[in-house]
Amino acid sequence: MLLAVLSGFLLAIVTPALHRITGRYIGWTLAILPASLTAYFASLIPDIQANGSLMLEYAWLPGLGIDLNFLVDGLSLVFALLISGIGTFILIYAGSYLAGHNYLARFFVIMLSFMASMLGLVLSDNLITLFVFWELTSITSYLLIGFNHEDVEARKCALQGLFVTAAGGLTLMAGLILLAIMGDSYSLSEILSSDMALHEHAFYTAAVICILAGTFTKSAQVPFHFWLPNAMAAPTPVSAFLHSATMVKAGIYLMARLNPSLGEGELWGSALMLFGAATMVTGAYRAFSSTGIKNVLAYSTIMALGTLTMLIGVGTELALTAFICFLVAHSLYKGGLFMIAGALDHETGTKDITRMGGLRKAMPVTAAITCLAALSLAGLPPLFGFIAKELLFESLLDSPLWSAGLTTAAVAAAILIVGVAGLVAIKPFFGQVVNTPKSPHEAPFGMLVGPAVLSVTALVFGLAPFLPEGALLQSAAGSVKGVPVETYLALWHGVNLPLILSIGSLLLGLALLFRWSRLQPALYAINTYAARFGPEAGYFRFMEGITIVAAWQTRVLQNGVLGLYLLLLVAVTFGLTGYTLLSHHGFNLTLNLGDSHFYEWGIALLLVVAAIFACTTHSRLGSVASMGVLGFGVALTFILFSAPDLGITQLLVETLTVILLVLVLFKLPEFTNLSSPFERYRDLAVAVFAGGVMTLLILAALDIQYFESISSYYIENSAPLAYGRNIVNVILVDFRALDTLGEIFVLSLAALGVLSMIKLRAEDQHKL
Amino acid sequence: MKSNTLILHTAALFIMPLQLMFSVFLLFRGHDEPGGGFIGGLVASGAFVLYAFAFGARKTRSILRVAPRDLLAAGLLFAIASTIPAFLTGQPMLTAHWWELPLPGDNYLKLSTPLIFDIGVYAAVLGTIMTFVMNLMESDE
Amino acid sequence: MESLMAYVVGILFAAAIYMMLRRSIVKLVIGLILLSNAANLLIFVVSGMTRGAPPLIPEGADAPLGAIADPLPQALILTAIVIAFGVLAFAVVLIRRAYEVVGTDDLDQMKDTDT
Amino acid sequence: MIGFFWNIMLALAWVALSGSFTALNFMAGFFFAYLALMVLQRQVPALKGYSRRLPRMAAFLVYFVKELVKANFRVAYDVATPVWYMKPGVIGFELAARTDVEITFLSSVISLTPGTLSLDVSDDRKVLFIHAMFLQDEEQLRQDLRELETRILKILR
Amino acid sequence: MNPELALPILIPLISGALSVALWRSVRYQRILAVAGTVLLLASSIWLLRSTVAQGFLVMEMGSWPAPFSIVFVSDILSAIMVVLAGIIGLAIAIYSLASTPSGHEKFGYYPLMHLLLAGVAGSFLTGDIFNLFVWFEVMLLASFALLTLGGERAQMEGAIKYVTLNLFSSAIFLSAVGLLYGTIGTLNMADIAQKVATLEDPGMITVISMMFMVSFSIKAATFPLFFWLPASYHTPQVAVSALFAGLLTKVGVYALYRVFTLIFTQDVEYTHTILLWVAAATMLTGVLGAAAQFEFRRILSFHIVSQIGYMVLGLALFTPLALIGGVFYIMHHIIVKTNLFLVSGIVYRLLGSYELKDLGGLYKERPMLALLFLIPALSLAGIPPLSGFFAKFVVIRAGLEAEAYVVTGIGLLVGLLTLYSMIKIWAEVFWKKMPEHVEAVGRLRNDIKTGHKWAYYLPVVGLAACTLYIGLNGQPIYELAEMAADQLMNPQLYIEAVLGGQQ
Amino acid sequence: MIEIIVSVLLLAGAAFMVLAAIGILRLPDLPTRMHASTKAAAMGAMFTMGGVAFYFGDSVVLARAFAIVVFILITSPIAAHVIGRAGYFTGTALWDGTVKDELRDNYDPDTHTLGSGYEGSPERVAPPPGPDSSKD
Amino acid sequence: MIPVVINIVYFMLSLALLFAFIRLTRGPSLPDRVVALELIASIVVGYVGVHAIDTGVPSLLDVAIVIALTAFLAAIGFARFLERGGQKND
Ligand code: NA
Ligand code: NA
Repeated sequence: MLLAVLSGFLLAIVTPALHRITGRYIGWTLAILPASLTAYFASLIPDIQANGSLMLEYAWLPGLGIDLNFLVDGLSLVFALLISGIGTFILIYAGSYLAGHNYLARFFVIMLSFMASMLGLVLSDNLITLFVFWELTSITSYLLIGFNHEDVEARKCALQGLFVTAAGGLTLMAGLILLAIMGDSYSLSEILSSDMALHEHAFYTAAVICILAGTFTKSAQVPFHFWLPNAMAAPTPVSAFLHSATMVKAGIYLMARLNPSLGEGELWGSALMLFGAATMVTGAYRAFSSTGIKNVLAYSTIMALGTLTMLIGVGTELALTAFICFLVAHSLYKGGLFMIAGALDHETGTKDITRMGGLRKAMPVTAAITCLAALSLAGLPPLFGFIAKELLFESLLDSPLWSAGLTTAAVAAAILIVGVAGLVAIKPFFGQVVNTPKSPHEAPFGMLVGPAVLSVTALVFGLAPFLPEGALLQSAAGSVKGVPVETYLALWHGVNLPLILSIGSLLLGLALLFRWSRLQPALYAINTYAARFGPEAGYFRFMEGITIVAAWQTRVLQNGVLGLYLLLLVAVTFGLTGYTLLSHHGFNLTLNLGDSHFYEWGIALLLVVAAIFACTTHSRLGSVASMGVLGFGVALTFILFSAPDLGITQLLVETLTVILLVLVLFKLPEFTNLSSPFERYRDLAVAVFAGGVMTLLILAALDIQYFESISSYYIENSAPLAYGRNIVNVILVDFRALDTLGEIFVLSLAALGVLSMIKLRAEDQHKL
Repeated sequence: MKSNTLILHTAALFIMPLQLMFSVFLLFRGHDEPGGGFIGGLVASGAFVLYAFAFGARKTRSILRVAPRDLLAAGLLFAIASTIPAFLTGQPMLTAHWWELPLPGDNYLKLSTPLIFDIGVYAAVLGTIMTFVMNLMESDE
Repeated sequence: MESLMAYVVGILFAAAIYMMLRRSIVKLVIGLILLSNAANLLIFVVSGMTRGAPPLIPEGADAPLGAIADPLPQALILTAIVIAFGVLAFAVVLIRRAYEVVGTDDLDQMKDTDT
Repeated sequence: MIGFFWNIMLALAWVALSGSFTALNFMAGFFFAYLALMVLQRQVPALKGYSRRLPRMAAFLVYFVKELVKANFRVAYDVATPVWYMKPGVIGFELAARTDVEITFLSSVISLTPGTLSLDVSDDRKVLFIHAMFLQDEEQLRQDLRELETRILKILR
Repeated sequence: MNPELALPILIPLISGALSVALWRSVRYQRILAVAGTVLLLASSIWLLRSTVAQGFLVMEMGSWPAPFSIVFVSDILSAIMVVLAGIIGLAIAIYSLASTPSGHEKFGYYPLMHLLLAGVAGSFLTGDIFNLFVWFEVMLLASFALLTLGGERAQMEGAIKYVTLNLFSSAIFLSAVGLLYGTIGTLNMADIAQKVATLEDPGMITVISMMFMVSFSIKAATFPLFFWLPASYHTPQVAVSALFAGLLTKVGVYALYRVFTLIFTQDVEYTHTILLWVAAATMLTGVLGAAAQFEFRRILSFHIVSQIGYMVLGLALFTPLALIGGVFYIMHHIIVKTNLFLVSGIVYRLLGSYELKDLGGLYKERPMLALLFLIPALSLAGIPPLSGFFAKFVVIRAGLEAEAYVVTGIGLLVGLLTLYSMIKIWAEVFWKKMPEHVEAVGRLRNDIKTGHKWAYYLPVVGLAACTLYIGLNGQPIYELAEMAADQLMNPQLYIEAVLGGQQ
Repeated sequence: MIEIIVSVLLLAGAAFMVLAAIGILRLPDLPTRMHASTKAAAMGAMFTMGGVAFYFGDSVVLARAFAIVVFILITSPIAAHVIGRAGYFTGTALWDGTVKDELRDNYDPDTHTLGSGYEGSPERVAPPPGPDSSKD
Repeated sequence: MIPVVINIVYFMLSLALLFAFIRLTRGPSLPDRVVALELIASIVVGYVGVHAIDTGVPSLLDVAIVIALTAFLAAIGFARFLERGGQKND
């Protein structure tokens, strides 16, 4: 199983090499993998029928509770089969569609990676592993949407898709972690099988919101749906595979997967129903009002995704059965339709259905397959789509909550979708022949085999619903419900309310279709108006907002003015320290006059006036000389308080400092007063505050001597053990010689820096 | 303005060796009395700075013989070398080793790794400051 | 004396910071010198100031005769002084080169690299 | 000769500084002094025969200290009293001293003596320009300076 | 005696000093650059192995007993950090062979590089608070010199800010050490920790801890103290940027980790809450800063700031899991960020600019380079299964467990914005068509000389491999982080290891 | 006795220092200030060191005190010379009461040459100090 | 007697220090400041000497030696600044 999941990645790695060997047969060659995977997954069906589920365990990151365990049950197997099955045809199709393309190998690398990720996603038992694959699908999707990357629009669309799904992905991560904390495990099977009442947990609401944010973005639910039509910038095989059949269903998968655990809370069901219904209607409406064939299909996908979400939300046995059927039906017809759309594009050179017509003569096989798929889309017998739609109506009528509203919405969507199906199947192929940019021929075999097989499968499933039902659908529905489910799939249920609704919607849909051309301007106007206030506008406003906030923040914070940086730094340093001193220790302003000699006062005074003079003088060298005086003052302090070594060092360093300053200064301009009086007073206030805090700190520290200094050790052992009588020097070269070692390296580094700064001039350099 | 040389030149020739000698004195005495490698190195730099002020950077380079940078490197290597004996005997880094070399009479020359270390410090400090000063001066000339 | 020096050190810090906040690079350097002096004195002050008892052991003795000043902070300060000197030398040359390259000593003119 | 002289002097200084008056220490001092001079060897002009000048040197020292104290009091008086008694000015003093060492030594001693300050030597080294504080009697000053120069040259030549 | 404890500083110190001695021979310096860093890496791995085996290694310098000597202490965290320094050092050394302008090589590039590594390794290994200051300074001065090497205008302007703000930080650090010594009377960190732990009223210690926090936070470039970083990191030649990006701020982070787990744990409620908000603000301001940039290295520089926030977050949450996350994050980030800078250098070499508007077309022309960018870029953005994901994941989980929702939420948002930035670079540099004026100049034809190609690509490939390895086989890394965090949560172990018999 | 000598020497030393300081504060121009400061300070240091030497009465201290005095005597005139001439040549204003300035006439600020006024004359202007001319 | 004298001397030296510093601040030209700085160095020598007596620590004299040997370098540096065209009022 691990191999099954990873094989896609492995194959991806060798694809470029393979491409060189197989040339134009690369699509067919690569398709062997998903084909065999399909067979492999199909071979698991008996096992699932017998045991309900199957667990295959592989270790990965046990420390974090992350493993590569794979959970195979009805639900995951349905998805796995869809992925590998449709994947097989997509690869074949892409081999033809992109034949001769410069980056065909790169395309297949990403495609295979995507397929593997998708398999990993639906098969993972571990929440985190699932998330890993989830994100991989987002990234591969990004790379595929932007496949025509030299086109600005493609890049923008790719970014939009990625940004929306990644945003959702991050909340999903939080949600999954919360779920894991609630369920005390990262293992789906453990969480699903535990009898903990998750909906009573404090994290429940947060977890549901986070997870749904993730699934809604991925599965293009309103209000996050806008990225999906834009994702049609991708080559058609990608749209067919990722953006209709598989990736967008990842969110659906996850909702279905978690339904048994999270479905008990009220929030879950109502959120899914509400957003699902809204998505369904919006998708259907937008599909009907679009002109680009891929947009039509994309919006109808959104409609389907909404429907699926809504069905999970309804959550009855019937609804979940409908869910599974609709899922399978949709994948079969939508994958096929997309491939057709690509073929049309490929042959005619346009995507706009208003610019096609009468193609049935040039492309008869294509036309036939399209009709078959469109019938399924419209939910007409004898295709599997019909069964799904009947179940949909039935389950909504049966819904414990908001039955009427949901049914009305579903019927409205169904009406529009009939129109959409007509648009797709009738508009291009029938009626007058319209001149297209390319003169159309029948699409190559590689591009037709997929749609054909998928449509025929839909037909077979429609005629013999017990085939998929017995094999998988029942157990899949059980997986979603959390308990075994009894299903009764049939093409003919007798005349009942769902059938009446179906017929009604069919008729109304046909009526709409025939008025489509006349409705188009009005629809267009509505869409344009909605675009200004819709969620997509929100997305653009958000992105713009980030840029504006970022620029503003950078202007304010990273303003380039060193003085302001320092000001903030000083304010933070001493504000924080001062506040902590106040709150954690308190302070007292003591000044003990008695313990100082008058001449020590004199030196203190000298230090102070030298410092102040250095700051206030307008003469640079006066300032430097004053620093010299300060140095003498500091040295005197050292000397008077028993630190001769320090005194000497200070004196020498002071002298050398003055020399260095003087050496440098005459290349520099004289002091000028650059700052305004306000700035000076502001800086003065901050500086005085900082100095005050320092004084308070020192005074506080002077009162405290928690422990004796460790120095007595040095004093005692300096002569007997280290053979030196100048204890300071012994510390420097023996007790703490490492400090000194570091220090001479500091000096050397300063020297090297100075050397290069002076000797290596930018203008002399050999530039790259 | 006019730059005089005579008096400063001559004085520098007398004062500089005095300072140099004093710096060596401070270096060797540092373990027992105020002084040591740093202070010694700083005084020695003072000596060469004086020389450089009197005679210019080029002549100072010629009496230094080695580039200040090489002096620096030598100092660093010296200081590091003083850690080697400890390594050879399997002791922690910078463990001091003392040797007494007998000299004529009743005298011993006390040699130790801390002394070697301090010599390294001396050379490194001298090298550093000469690098500063020489380069700054040369960039003016 | 320590409490007196606490005020002195505070004033030195204030002076240092005030100078560093000026726009002229030369004043910045003066500020840096003041800052390192202030920090060194701070260590000296908070670890206790002792009069007339340098940490030296008389010749022939194994230990000082009476109480002596704490040698450890002195060693630390010595290290800090020398480091500060190296840093300062670097900083001084840096501002000189910056002035040569940029052509002004006004720090507010040196903000091309940020935005 | 002057090299050797300095070498000995430096070695003695070493001994004095270290306070350890042993032969070994002297040798060490000699050695280090030698090293110190080694760096300078190319720059130091050779001088010879310093030994016979020692008595003169002692005499000079006495003379110098006397002048020093005398002049100091003169300056001190003027500084301490409110009214300026001084008549400062710059004079050119024609040098008899020729060599670098002579001129430098003379100018230093002049500078050390209160009331006179060597400013510079003319480019042809014939004249030493001196800032004097008390030019009430310039001739007397020139004579004093001449005597000082003579005494110095006697030591150095 | 464990010589491996001293080798990580001795090797670069010796290499540095020898490189100065070999000033005139760039050839020998180049050989030494690689040899020295290879040895450094080897010794650091040796150190890590010994440390894992023994828990702690302690060396009392000069054989004087702790706390009187300076001790070098290696716990898992320090050993990990040293290994990372070794890895980055080697990568940079190799890369430098190709990328360093010859003028820089002649004026001390290699010695500076070695000594920077010495400073970094010393900072990681020392167990003495003042000695830490010294190594900080070694590192700082080396970085000053590297930053100004070349002397371009931008370098000078950036360096003035970098130098000033870092010197201020040093002064605060030094003052804090002084105050700590004045009150506790010792410099050995274990000794300080042990003594602080016995205090009944440690209010003053908390006050002092604020100074350490500020000082280290400046080095670590957290909000609101990070200005020096974006002002300067994009100015030197790229290998230097990469070296800085990988190691310098992490030394600050390491220091924060060290003192705020070992010493200043007396008022976690106060200190670590401050750190928490610092972390949040750092993440956010950093990433927003990046969003406003359109220059390759500036974007990366701001992201350093942002990522530092995550690392500090790990410390601030102060739970075992959070520390694991933090340590994991540090490891991941050092490798990834260095690599991104190295990639930017190759891009610069190929197209002659760091400005996004002047770049483009590299996905078409250099697909392998594109992949080599994508790996660290996506890892930085926390995309699984790369190293950054696990790092972020652990931190986020720790945040949620600690119920720090706002900060965790910010962490997630920042992840998204990081992705946005990386994608911005990707789209502009790789996907976008090469701008016409660039094509006209024919920069790409000015390709990397074949002789140098390996030196450019080897480090990038190696670091990308590390990223992939950590992502795909994170267990050993996780275990290391777990051991490190375990030690950090139990300072008593550290104290006993250092002070041993004197307890 | 020693105490008295020490006290006198110290006080004298300090007095010279104060004198130097008053001088430098009061005197009207740079050269006159230097007259006060350089010499008086050197004297002050000499007396103080004399006091120190007497106080400790130790050969080592004596040697050091002597060394200090010698070093000051060597270095301070050099500093004075260098600063004095630098001050003069950069045009520091002389006191109004200055009676003459023979240097100004001989200095050419354009070529920076300092003549002697005896350029045409034979080598020596001043008589050489022959053995006979000495009076002592 | 000596302690009293020492205190008087301290007082006088402090006074001298003060005067010298006033000159340093007043200038007006750079050489004036340098001369003041030189004087301060000499006063420090005096301080050191007196303090050595005050505390009985002759080792302090080493500080004075260093000042005597090196303090004048600053003056030479300043002079060089002026020689190379630095402004005396700067
Ligand atoms: Na205290
Ligand atoms: Na970084």
